[in-house]
Amino acid sequence: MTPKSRLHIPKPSARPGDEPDFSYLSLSEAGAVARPDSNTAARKIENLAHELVRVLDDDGQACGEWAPELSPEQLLEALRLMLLTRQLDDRMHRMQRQGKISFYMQSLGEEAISIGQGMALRKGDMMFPSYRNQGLFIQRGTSIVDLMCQCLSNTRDMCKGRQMPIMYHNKEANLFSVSGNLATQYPHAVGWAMASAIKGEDNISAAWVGDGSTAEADFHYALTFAAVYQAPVILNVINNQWAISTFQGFAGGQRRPFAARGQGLGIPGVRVDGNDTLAVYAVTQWAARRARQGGGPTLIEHVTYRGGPHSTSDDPSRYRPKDEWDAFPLGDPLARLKQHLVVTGHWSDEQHEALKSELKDTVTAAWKEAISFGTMSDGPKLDVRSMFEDVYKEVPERLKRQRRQLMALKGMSS
Amino acid sequence: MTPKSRLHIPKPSARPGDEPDFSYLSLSEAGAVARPDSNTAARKIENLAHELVRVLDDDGQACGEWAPELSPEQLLEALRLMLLTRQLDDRMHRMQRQGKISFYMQSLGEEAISIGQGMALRKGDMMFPSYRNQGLFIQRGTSIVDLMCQCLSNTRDMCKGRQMPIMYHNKEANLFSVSGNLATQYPHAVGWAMASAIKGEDNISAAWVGDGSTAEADFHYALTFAAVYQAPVILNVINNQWAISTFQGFAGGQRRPFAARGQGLGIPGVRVDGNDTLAVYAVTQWAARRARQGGGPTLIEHVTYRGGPHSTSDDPSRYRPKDEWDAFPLGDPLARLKQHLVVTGHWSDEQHEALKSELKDTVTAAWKEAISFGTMSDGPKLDVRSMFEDVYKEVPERLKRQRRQLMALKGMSS
Amino acid sequence: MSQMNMIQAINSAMDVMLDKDPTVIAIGQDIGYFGGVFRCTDGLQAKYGEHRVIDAPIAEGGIVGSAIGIGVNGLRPVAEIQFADYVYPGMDQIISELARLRYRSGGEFFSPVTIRMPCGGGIRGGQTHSQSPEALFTHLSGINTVMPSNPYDAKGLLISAIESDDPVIFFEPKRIYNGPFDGDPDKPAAPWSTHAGGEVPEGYYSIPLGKAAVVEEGSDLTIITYGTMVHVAQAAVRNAGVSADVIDIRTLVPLDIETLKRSVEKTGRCLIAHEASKFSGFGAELTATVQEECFWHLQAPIERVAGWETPYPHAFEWDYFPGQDRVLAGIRNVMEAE
Amino acid sequence: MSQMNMIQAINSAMDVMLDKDPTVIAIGQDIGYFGGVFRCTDGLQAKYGEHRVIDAPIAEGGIVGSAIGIGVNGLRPVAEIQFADYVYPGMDQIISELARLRYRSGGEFFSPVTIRMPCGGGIRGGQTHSQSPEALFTHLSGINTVMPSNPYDAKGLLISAIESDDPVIFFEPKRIYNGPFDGDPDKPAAPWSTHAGGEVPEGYYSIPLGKAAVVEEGSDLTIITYGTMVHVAQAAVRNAGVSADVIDIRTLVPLDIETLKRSVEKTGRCLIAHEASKFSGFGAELTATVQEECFWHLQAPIERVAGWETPYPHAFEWDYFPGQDRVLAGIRNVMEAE
Ligand SMILES: Cc1ncc(C[n+]2csc(CCOP(=O)(O)OP(=O)(O)O)c2C)c(N)n1
Ligand SMILES: Cc1ncc(C[n+]2csc(CCOP(=O)(O)OP(=O)(O)O)c2C)c(N)n1
Ligand SMILES: [Mg+2]
Ligand SMILES: [Mg+2]
Repeated sequence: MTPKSRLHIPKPSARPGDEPDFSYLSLSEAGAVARPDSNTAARKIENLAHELVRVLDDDGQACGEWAPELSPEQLLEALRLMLLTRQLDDRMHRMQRQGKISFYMQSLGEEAISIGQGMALRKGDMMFPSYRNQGLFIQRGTSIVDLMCQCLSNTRDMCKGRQMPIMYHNKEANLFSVSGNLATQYPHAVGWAMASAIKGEDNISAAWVGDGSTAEADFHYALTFAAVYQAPVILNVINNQWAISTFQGFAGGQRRPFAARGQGLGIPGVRVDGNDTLAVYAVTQWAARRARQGGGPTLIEHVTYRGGPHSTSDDPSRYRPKDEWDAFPLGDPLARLKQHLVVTGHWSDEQHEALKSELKDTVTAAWKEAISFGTMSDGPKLDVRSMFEDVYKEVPERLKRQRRQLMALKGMSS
Repeated sequence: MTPKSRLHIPKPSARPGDEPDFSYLSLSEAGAVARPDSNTAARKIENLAHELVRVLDDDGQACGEWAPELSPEQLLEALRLMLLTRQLDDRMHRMQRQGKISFYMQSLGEEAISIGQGMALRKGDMMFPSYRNQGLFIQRGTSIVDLMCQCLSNTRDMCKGRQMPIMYHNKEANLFSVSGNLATQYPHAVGWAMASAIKGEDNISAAWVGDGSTAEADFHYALTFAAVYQAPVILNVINNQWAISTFQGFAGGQRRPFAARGQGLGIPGVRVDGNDTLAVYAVTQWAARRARQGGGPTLIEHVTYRGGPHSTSDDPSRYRPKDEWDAFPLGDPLARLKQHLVVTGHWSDEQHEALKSELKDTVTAAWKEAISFGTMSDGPKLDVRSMFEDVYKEVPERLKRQRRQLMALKGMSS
Repeated sequence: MSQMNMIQAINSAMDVMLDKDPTVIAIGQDIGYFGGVFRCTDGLQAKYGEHRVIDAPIAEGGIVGSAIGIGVNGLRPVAEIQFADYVYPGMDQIISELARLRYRSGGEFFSPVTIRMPCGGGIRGGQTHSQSPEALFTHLSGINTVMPSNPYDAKGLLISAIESDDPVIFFEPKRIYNGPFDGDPDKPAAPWSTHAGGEVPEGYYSIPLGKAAVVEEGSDLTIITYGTMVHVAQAAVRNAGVSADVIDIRTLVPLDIETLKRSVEKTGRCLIAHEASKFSGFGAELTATVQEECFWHLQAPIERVAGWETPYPHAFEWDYFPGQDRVLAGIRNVMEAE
Repeated sequence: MSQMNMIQAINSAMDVMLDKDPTVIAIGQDIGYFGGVFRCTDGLQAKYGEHRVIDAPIAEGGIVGSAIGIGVNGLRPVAEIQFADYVYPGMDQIISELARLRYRSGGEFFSPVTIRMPCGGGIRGGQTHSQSPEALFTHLSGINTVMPSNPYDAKGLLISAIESDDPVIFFEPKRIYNGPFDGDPDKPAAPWSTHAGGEVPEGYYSIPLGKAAVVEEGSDLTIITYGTMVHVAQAAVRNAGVSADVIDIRTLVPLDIETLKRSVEKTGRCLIAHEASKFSGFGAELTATVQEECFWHLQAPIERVAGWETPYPHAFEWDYFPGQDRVLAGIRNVMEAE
């Protein structure tokens, strides 16, 4: 049957052993894309979904209309948070390898998105992150210890041991609970934004999914509801080229940029260099202003690359060239922001190395503190009785009975 | 809370008591839209999703590049089938009103779509109709008696009494089983087309949904799979302006034409005058050729109007002006095709009246024949034992036992 | 007090709650301007505005998913699924998100969504307007499941559901929207005015979730049922002249085991009836629960009277779901078993 | 004969069927070039081509929906859902379409889709990689549901599922992909080579759907179970020194009632065990069935040993689903009841 098949099977540009090939990525020069007013009608700015908003050029200079007004202090803070994210990821990835936690997912190479977007949103804005947005938690001030404790399912785990590592939340900081089911947070964000509009508030919401997840139903539901009710929401697609082993062509990326997905519903799309912190910030600020002004949703595609394996359970050398990230034309977001700060005279290699080792120490100290609240094998343990709580607001009789049964079996008091 | 709400609530242009207002519909002149080659790249023909392909002008003349090569005989056959569809609908609607069948849905005002598209497809092409595509069944030669027997759930019902009226199928004629769950047939059509491509055959498939149904997940799944695998499928949206009581704005129609829904995935969209049999035929033929040549899917939006109530359970006077259809700028598809045949000298009012009364007789005779196979109250009845068949290929022991139980209760032999 | 049918009682519950609590909003297909295909929200948009009684796209997963987000932002959404048969596109949001949000966030997030949907057969609606999928929801931890059998209960239970901070799936047996139905399709439907449950207070009241009602008292056996089948069972009992406890469980989750236990310990015989297919239907859990709790009191096997294990068939619906004859045959089995 | 673990056995079943029947195709996320996240399709795309072992978008409803269409067009699709926890976006296509197509079309259309999915806990996967949703599928008329407990059965049953013209939901308990698991998380996993079920013929063979296996014979009680819990139950029985029939039902639908009946009539006592939550879990149906069929033989209430009624908790999974201790406590209850 195969020989005559006429089915189109998407193929990535390179497989293990091949030369990396990103010629399929259409790029714009930094500064080349015009910045329309944030209340421009969607149909007048369809180009934004196809071009690529970039601010930092190859020399690390900010250029063009999208260059945001960010002070050196703000940029240094962004750099610090991105570095911290990377240090945390590195540490936790290694901790999983050593069997200290059960699972981990790095955001290696994608740090600019969470940090840049976090900085562009207001405290009252609600975020619906995916599992690769740890930077949002860091940017909104969640302590590293708290994040680690969640990964350890220990006595200070905000999830009380109920979720796998990285499924954080932070109620006070307006960060929604991360779900392992892809894209489900998208309609939540739209609903949240609808409620904000109903209440007449000007808080907006934002949600994130990966390129692969755009194929899910919830992506469509969210776009439809956002368009119909003109919900004040920013819908982000992080196109890191891969969804586990399948490249973005299996979600339709061979045909059109993900930023264009909402055009059939009149949702403006902006395609942005996701490794350019300044561009990410600028585009987010633009979309946030649009939403707050009553201009409805914006879909932002962040073009980036998943620098690490999908998760600690994955081995990408089976399906993509080992050196693909090195060849990625948009580089490393951290290196690019650093370069910008260096060339503008606000930073130096020495300072950078010092910051790195400072943050490494921070992370090491945090880990020590975190494990003092318990690890998988040692130290204080979550009380098993808590397993029966929070299923409902009150623990129902049935669950109390089941708790007693378990306690009796374990020879513990209930 | 309401006073300050900033939520956008779509509003139809007219409610009961208001003047009908179709100024929101963007129309093109007949013949105005250029006809690109059917293998033109999708990005070059995005205009087709926004303009309106029309062939018949106000005088009933066919004009422009889209005018198809159809002989007078073919056009007369189309007219006959459309008239037959309308006569059948009228009869069955009345039969429901008289309590002879439990439910019915007319396709009043939408007849050109099923008949025109049916004529443009090949026998080997598979159709996945919605519940308002009775014309496809008629065009493919399903006997009126068979359709009526389905509505009667009688001894000759192709569904063996298992489905509500109008949920037809015709295996031999390549017409899939109609489902009451909206849009589920869309991914089926794509899967069928994928299999056709895998087998190296050049049969294509086609599916139909309403404007309201485009909000369902299956619409998105189908478009995504069709785009990714370039499945040879024609995906039709029948935009009849209403989904029960909600106008097409609640599916996002206020923002962009439904034909544009696939543009973010690179699926070409064509917006066609759904009340213009010639235009519908031409566009379908174009999309079918494209699919057969390996050009992948096309999304066709048929702009039309639901002339009757949603179903026999509905009362549209509660939510839309009674005379809205009269004001619909694209008129009545039957009248328009008739006019074309009259002005081109192939038809006359007298012939038309004669045909009408002939078809009325045909339908009356068919109804007589159909009820001879049983009605809800009289005549032969389906054997209740058949209720337990076709759940699985073989009737399992459990169901045999349940059948025996029922038979014993009814004092019948099993 | 007013005479209300079930539609009016549901409408009244919505009205009371929209009035009482400004955070309550309603969302669903055709519920706004039109007032719902069964008119359960008739007049409410006119009264409370289109920003609180909101017409929705035809996207059940989007309705549930956005309702979750609306609830997280401090409002209290009542979502309508037009028919229970159409809830499945919303299953992932219900199972993976709505039911688990509180648990997975360590109790910090929740969304107090109520999902209303008409269910059940007997209206010639065929397989896509007649299903009884309640069992599927009862297996999910984190949501409650309710199905009233009369206007009074419908209003009181719906108000409790809306007020609850836990999500509730609220099934409305559409066969009895307009009046109780005793299982005989040939008899004209009795109006609710002939039934005590048709007397409904106009204002606010609530019935707690998790309390069954003993609607008929007797000594020979216990009949456990809910929804439309309550009336069929009552009629069967009356016509057969047996003396039975007929228990309307009203809420499937949480289940009022005490009431079931008290009755079966008294009667020693038990019949369970529902419209849905038997295999893995909610009757399975009811049977398992009763045999666990009352084994030593049982004098006969627990009998399940349920829909046959086929998809819902249009032409044969009266033969498909149990009428009085099947309940009676079941009663005979339970009474004669030895 | 070869030594195979369950992954290899499933891979072998796919291989045999792809080879034997040119209409068989596979579709699922990451199953093609990569060979599946659990490697159940490893090497198959290289062998049969990317037009027969097809990587899919992340869209479970699209996978099931397109598979239905593929099946209607004469091919025989085997769809993989990456984890059973992700099947819910495909529920509508499974319930409303796949299960009902043959029935609603008067027997004229059908689609022979097999849907494979890893299920169950014990791999530290948290609530989105550990669920046991099998009960939900057993309530649907028109599909069959299978869950093997060892490589030999997995291959033979999967081949039957693929060959069947009825749709099959095929659950693969991932905890035992690499070896039987006796419920003790602290013990190193035993390899399948130590188990009789690890001996698997390389070529074609099939095991009919609907036949339970008595994996342990005894006289004191009957334990009815499936999947991972078969091994936990066997270990519990051995360690406790009780004499029990341990029945691995293997297919939940159709259920082999005769084998259950024969055993419970012999032993008079019955325990049912599964990982899923108890309330409305498949144990409810098993309990109801056994009490209906064997009431007069029962000397004690049927005991259900199951997961607690909470969402699947990451940290406490070993306390959540039943280990040997809970099976033993259940056995004691059943044996001592009077
Ligand atoms: C509903 C659902 N289906 C499948 C999965 C398994 N899964 C987890 S992550 C993943 C890939 C997601 O890729 P993408 O959306 O591109 O995000 P990325 O991992 O690249 O950030 C898959 C298939 C899941 N978690 N949920
Ligand atoms: C999944 C699902 N949700 C809701 C319904 C109820 N329903 C039946 S028809 C209809 C309106 C459909 O409108 P549209 O798609 O525009 O088709 P039209 O009736 O106008 O042809 C609705 C909401 C359904 N049948 N299936
Ligand atoms: Mg990705
Ligand atoms: Mg419509």
